[in-house]
Amino acid sequence: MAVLQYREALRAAMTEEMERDERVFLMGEEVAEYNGAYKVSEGMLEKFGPKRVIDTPISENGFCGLGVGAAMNGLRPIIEFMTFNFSFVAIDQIINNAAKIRYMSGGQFDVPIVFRGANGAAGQLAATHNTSTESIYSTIPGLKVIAPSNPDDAKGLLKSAIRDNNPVIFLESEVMFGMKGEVSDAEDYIIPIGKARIAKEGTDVTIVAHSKSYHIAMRVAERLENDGYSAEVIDPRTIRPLDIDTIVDSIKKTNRCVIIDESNPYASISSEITFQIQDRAFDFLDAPIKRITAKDVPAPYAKNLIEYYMPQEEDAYQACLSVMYAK
Amino acid sequence: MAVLQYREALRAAMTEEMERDERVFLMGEEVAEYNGAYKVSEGMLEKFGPKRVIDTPISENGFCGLGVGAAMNGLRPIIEFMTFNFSFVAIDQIINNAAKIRYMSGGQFDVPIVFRGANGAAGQLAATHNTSTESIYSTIPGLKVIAPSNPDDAKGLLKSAIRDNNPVIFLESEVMFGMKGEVSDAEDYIIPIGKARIAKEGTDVTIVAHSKSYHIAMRVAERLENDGYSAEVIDPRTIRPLDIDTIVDSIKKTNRCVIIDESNPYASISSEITFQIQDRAFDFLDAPIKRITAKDVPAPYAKNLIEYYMPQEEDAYQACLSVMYAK
Amino acid sequence: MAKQTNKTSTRRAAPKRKPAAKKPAAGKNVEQNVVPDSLSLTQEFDTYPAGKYTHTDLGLSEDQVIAMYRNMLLQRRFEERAAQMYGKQKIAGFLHLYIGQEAISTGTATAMEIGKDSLITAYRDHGHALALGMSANEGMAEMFGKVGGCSKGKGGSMHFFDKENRMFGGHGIVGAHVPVGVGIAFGHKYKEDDGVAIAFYGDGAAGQGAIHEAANLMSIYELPAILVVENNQYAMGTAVHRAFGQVEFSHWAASYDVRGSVADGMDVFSVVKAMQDAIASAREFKPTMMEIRTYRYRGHSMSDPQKYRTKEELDAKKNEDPIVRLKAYLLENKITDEKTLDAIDDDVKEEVMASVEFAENSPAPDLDAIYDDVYDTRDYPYLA
Amino acid sequence: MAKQTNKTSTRRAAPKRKPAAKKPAAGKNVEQNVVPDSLSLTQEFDTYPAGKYTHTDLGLSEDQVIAMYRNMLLQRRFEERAAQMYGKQKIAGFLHLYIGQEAISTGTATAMEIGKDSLITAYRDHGHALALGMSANEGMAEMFGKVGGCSKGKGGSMHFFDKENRMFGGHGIVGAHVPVGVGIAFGHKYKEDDGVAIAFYGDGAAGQGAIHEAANLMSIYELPAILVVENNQYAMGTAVHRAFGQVEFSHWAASYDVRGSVADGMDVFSVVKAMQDAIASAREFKPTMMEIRTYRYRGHSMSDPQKYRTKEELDAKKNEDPIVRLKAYLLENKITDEKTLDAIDDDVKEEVMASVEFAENSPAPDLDAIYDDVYDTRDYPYLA
Ligand SMILES: Cc1ncc(C[n+]2csc(CCOP(=O)(O)OP(=O)(O)O)c2C)c(N)n1
Ligand SMILES: Cc1ncc(C[n+]2csc(CCOP(=O)(O)OP(=O)(O)O)c2C)c(N)n1
Ligand SMILES: [Mg+2]
Ligand SMILES: [Mg+2]
Repeated sequence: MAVLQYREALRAAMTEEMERDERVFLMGEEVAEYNGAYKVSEGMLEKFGPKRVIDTPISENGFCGLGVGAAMNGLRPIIEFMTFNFSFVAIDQIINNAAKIRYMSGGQFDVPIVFRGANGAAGQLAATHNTSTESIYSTIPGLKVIAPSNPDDAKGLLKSAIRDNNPVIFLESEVMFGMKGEVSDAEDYIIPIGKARIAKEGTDVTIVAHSKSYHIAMRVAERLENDGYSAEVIDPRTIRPLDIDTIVDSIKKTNRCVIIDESNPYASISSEITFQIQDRAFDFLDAPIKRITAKDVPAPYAKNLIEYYMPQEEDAYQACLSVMYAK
Repeated sequence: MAVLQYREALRAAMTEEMERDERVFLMGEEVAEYNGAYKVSEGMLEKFGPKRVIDTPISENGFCGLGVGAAMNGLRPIIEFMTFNFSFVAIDQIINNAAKIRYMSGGQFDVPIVFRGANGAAGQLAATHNTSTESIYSTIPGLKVIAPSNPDDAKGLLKSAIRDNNPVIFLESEVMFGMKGEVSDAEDYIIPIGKARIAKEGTDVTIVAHSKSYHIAMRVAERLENDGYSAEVIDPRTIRPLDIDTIVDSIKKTNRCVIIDESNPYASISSEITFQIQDRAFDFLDAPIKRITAKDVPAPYAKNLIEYYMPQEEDAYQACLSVMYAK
Repeated sequence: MAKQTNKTSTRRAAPKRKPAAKKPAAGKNVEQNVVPDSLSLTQEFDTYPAGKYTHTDLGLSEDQVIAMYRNMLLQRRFEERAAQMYGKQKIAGFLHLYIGQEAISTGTATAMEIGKDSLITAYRDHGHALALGMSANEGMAEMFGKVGGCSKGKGGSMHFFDKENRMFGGHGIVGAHVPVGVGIAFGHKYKEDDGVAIAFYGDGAAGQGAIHEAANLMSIYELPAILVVENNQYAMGTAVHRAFGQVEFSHWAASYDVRGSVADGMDVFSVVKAMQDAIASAREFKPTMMEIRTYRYRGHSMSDPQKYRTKEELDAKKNEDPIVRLKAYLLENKITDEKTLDAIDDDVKEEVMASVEFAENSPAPDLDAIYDDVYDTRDYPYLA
Repeated sequence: MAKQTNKTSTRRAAPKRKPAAKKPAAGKNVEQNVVPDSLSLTQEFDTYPAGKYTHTDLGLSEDQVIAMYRNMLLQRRFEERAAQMYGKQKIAGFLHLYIGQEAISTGTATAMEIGKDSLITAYRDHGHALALGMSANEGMAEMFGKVGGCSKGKGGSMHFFDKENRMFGGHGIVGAHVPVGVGIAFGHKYKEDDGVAIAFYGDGAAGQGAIHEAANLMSIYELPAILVVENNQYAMGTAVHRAFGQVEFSHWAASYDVRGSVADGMDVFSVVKAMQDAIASAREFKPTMMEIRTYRYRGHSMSDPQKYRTKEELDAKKNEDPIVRLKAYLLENKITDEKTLDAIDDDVKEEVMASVEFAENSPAPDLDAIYDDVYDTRDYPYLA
């Protein structure tokens, strides 16, 4: 096991896949000469040259469309959004072209493309630069949506995403880029898309959380452990397709669920997971499913407000106690 | 009570508000000289002149941004999307500007703007022209989202939307434009945003459905009536803010809920309504909440497929029976 | 081709370079930064007037010209029949006819190397598909929503795709396919397969920001791409001069430092020549923005009262019908005779009638097919 | 101003008209449709070289020029202090400094009628806000995330809004505020209040489709708008010639048939003159696309290793410092003396120090304020 930063794991995944397959290339703002706004692609220009690591003008709609066309024409583009906040100017290319061309063409055209970059809040960046986009992208059939919470998953899942013949939205985190973790050094390490990870087994309550929120979940589980409660923590890793079976199996054991997600709550992942759980495990639920999310407001700038905006560990802890009727 | 088409009700609402307030204007593709792609604005150019009924080039991002700027500068724009399928090229203006400028400016700037047009499926138009956008827009704090199911609501709610000081997404329906219905001829007829309508009272099961799906709900309720079951039908009318109190009150009476919505299901309105119901009325639920939605695929062209794609009345009927354990 | 007078400035001395292709020329920006005493732009555009070219000028054989005629006629009859089938409710949704614009598709296909070069267009796509070699059967069956359709009935009229002939669709979001076209060109260059990608869009689409981004990208990456605005004078009911400050679309090329040209879409030879030049240029990685002036004889789609134009205007343009024009050329130049042309007419009619029958007989998709082709569901790693 | 040679075509004979402003000119399209034998474009652009204008040329009093100097210095010192406060973690998030570009904000504000004309810009917004009259206190407190901030601490550095002075923000999505600026101009025209709206954006932003759409809209609607690209040579690490086929941004005006001009952002008088002309033109509903050539002395934001440029380049540009230049002008022309300038310097420093103290002392928002200003929650009908 090597210890890698999250960004290094992403870089390793891209590097391995680009070595493996000539058709894979990386394109985005500042990915080449600047080595990536967040240094994810550091050194890749030097390694692969300007044909395969390509800087763009600030034209997200244009270069996302370019990526779709390149994918239709046999390449396997990795398109980096500096952050997913900027994907909204290009969302039509993702929703109407990337996601639908296979279907509209009766299966004639593959669109193997990965849109990747930082998603979610990253501190005092105010309303336009702190958006969690997973609810929006996962509502679109034709897309896969992945959001790894640690370097190992980041590597194994990004490699899978690049090999996938479907368009994949790959949601990273600015805040986690520097996070270190053990990464398998198995040759050609691949994690299947659509499989949740049971991060911690437990019997009293199930906590479902992806990306940054997963780390809150683990801290909450530890606090509960100290209190004598056994929480099961599930990181879905893939948001769409969702591994609902793993979640439902857990609920059947714990009979309770708390979801932590830093998205704005309305019509979000937490809503969907709740629907699916109650649909499949209604009789197993001993308490309403609770969710701890970002506040349902745009992200504010002030330090105290943006901290308050985020899902609170304490709230998640209390929610777990409450679904266990432990207080 | 006058009998008006849905499109006529919309036109009446716009006309009355434009007569009432000089600052209101209508802008969009083909709204003026062509009289509207779907004839919603027929005659309005003649009535109000080219200063207030304005054709645009095909530049949705541009003219939505223009609308936001005009709203910040004291006007009250109504921006027509020929259909909401085309709003994706402009969604950044809606999500990052219209919805957030009030907040980011600490409340200095109002953004009183209505984005309106046809939403949802309209027959054999294939994948890009049949999108239900309410899940995407309603996840954004700062927006209000309205989707009237009949001419009366269309008129009363559009008038409210135009007077609202917040950005409003107003979702109409191509398929319903020609639908006739009684419309109040009360002077200055206003329906408050955020109030659901109990379309039919009942005691055995609650059906929640907005826009076109509401009409399926009413047919299902009738069938159930014939079977001896009493369904309560709630049309939320406003998707955000959602009148969850009215829905929960109903559930407390019926203990069962079926949601019909033609959106793709994942992370949608039906997910959200389910979360909120189980959160607030967990102990009152006697069966899992069921939903009947569009299939979770892009919209196909072929007649039989697009018919199958839509929420099926029969499925909704069966779902009602099943939550009542009536079969 | 772009001549810039920039009297006191050396600003443009910096050669155009691909991003990331070279190390940054540090210091270069500074000297470019001086504001000159005067600044003007002069640019010439290549024009291809109607009536200027004979088939021999273009290196076309007589058989080729006859085949072109047949192809244009096939498009015309195919769409006339489609309109009829729409009336009979065999076809539904949106149906946008290309009638009047056939010289563009046929002229373009004539200049292309089919199977090597690529094409993408908007929803008014039947003509381009048939010109590239899609069968009438596949096209008609698609509009009937049948499994025998080019897109298995999933796409309909707006979404004719034909991978074999490198027809990349048939797209419904105005302007959005143009960056995709530039991406196809990117693919050609990347794969070094000598292919060229041509993206067609309407005059109305030119209002979309996507066009600006696509044009700039093809310029800086020096892609084998051609952006072609089919200026048929209207976007639905909006006459072009109501929508644009600058209606000389070829002039826009100056904003991207690419070739600009204008062809006459009523004369198929003008289109062929313009495309031959643009394709040759694109093969050397010099992209073009081209305007083709044309006219749409029918309404925008099947439900268009067409109050935005007069009958006189329409009639005047019908006098320029590109098919009539080519027919006259064939006869005047004795390339063929009336009898042969009649036979072609019959043949085309028959092909179209047969396509209706094919479409009728082709089965509707199974309901379960609704779930097919949303995703590639083969187990990954998908790579061969 | 746009001279088009269009030898055999009468295509441009159709006057530019506002959409829907007149009845459609039926039949007009037809005659415009002929492809000419040759087609070229010649357009001249107004240039405003550095060193060409004195304050008296521009109608500025000596006091005004001294006030301009003070304002530029205030911006400089305010940002130097902000950078320091960032280091002390009093300010967080993104902090983009305007240092080196102050002549643009001050020159523009000098030419505007503050309170009547409007301005909108991107995230590099401190300079424009201070030039329009926002107090250092409100600016600094905003960056500290305090209730005394211009946006009550909700916006931070990127979102300086000041309704009173018609500063429409401070926007973070590159390019997206430019159509908003055109909409502000639309509002001015609609209300007939004689106001003009100026939208600033960076060279990098010019790559966004939003710019294309905004420019075309302001052209066809004949809006009192000015689009200004502050070309500081870089978008983060991307030198401008790496991102654009056509780096003469004023030339882009030809694609929209609007006025194009170029000013020198290192000379405040060049900016004043360019803006005076553009504003006068805009008041007559003739919009302008302007380039102002400038340079950013600091990194893009606080975490920028700046490997994309050399120290020599930076030093060379620092020799052109617009504040140093104006200071020299003031002394050479004996408008003021060293002593007065020193006093101004002290005064500015004090104002900035006071703003830090103000920001420190201003309270953080209540946590409940997180829910304020998401919606106008007053009961509707909201109308007065
Ligand atoms: C983004 C978007 N906006 C609006 C529409 C609706 N629409 C379909 S075709 C059309 C007119 C396009 O005109 P043009 O580009 O000139 O092409 P033509 O129909 O003349 O071939 C419009 C407005 C759309 N499909 N997509
Ligand atoms: C749509 C979008 N894409 C990318 C970014 C990230 N970003 C912020 S500033 C910037 C560079 C902009 O450069 P320029 O327009 O020249 O302005 P300058 O910073 O030089 O003032 C980029 C890429 C963004 N904020 N928005
Ligand atoms: Mg057209
Ligand atoms: Mg810049």
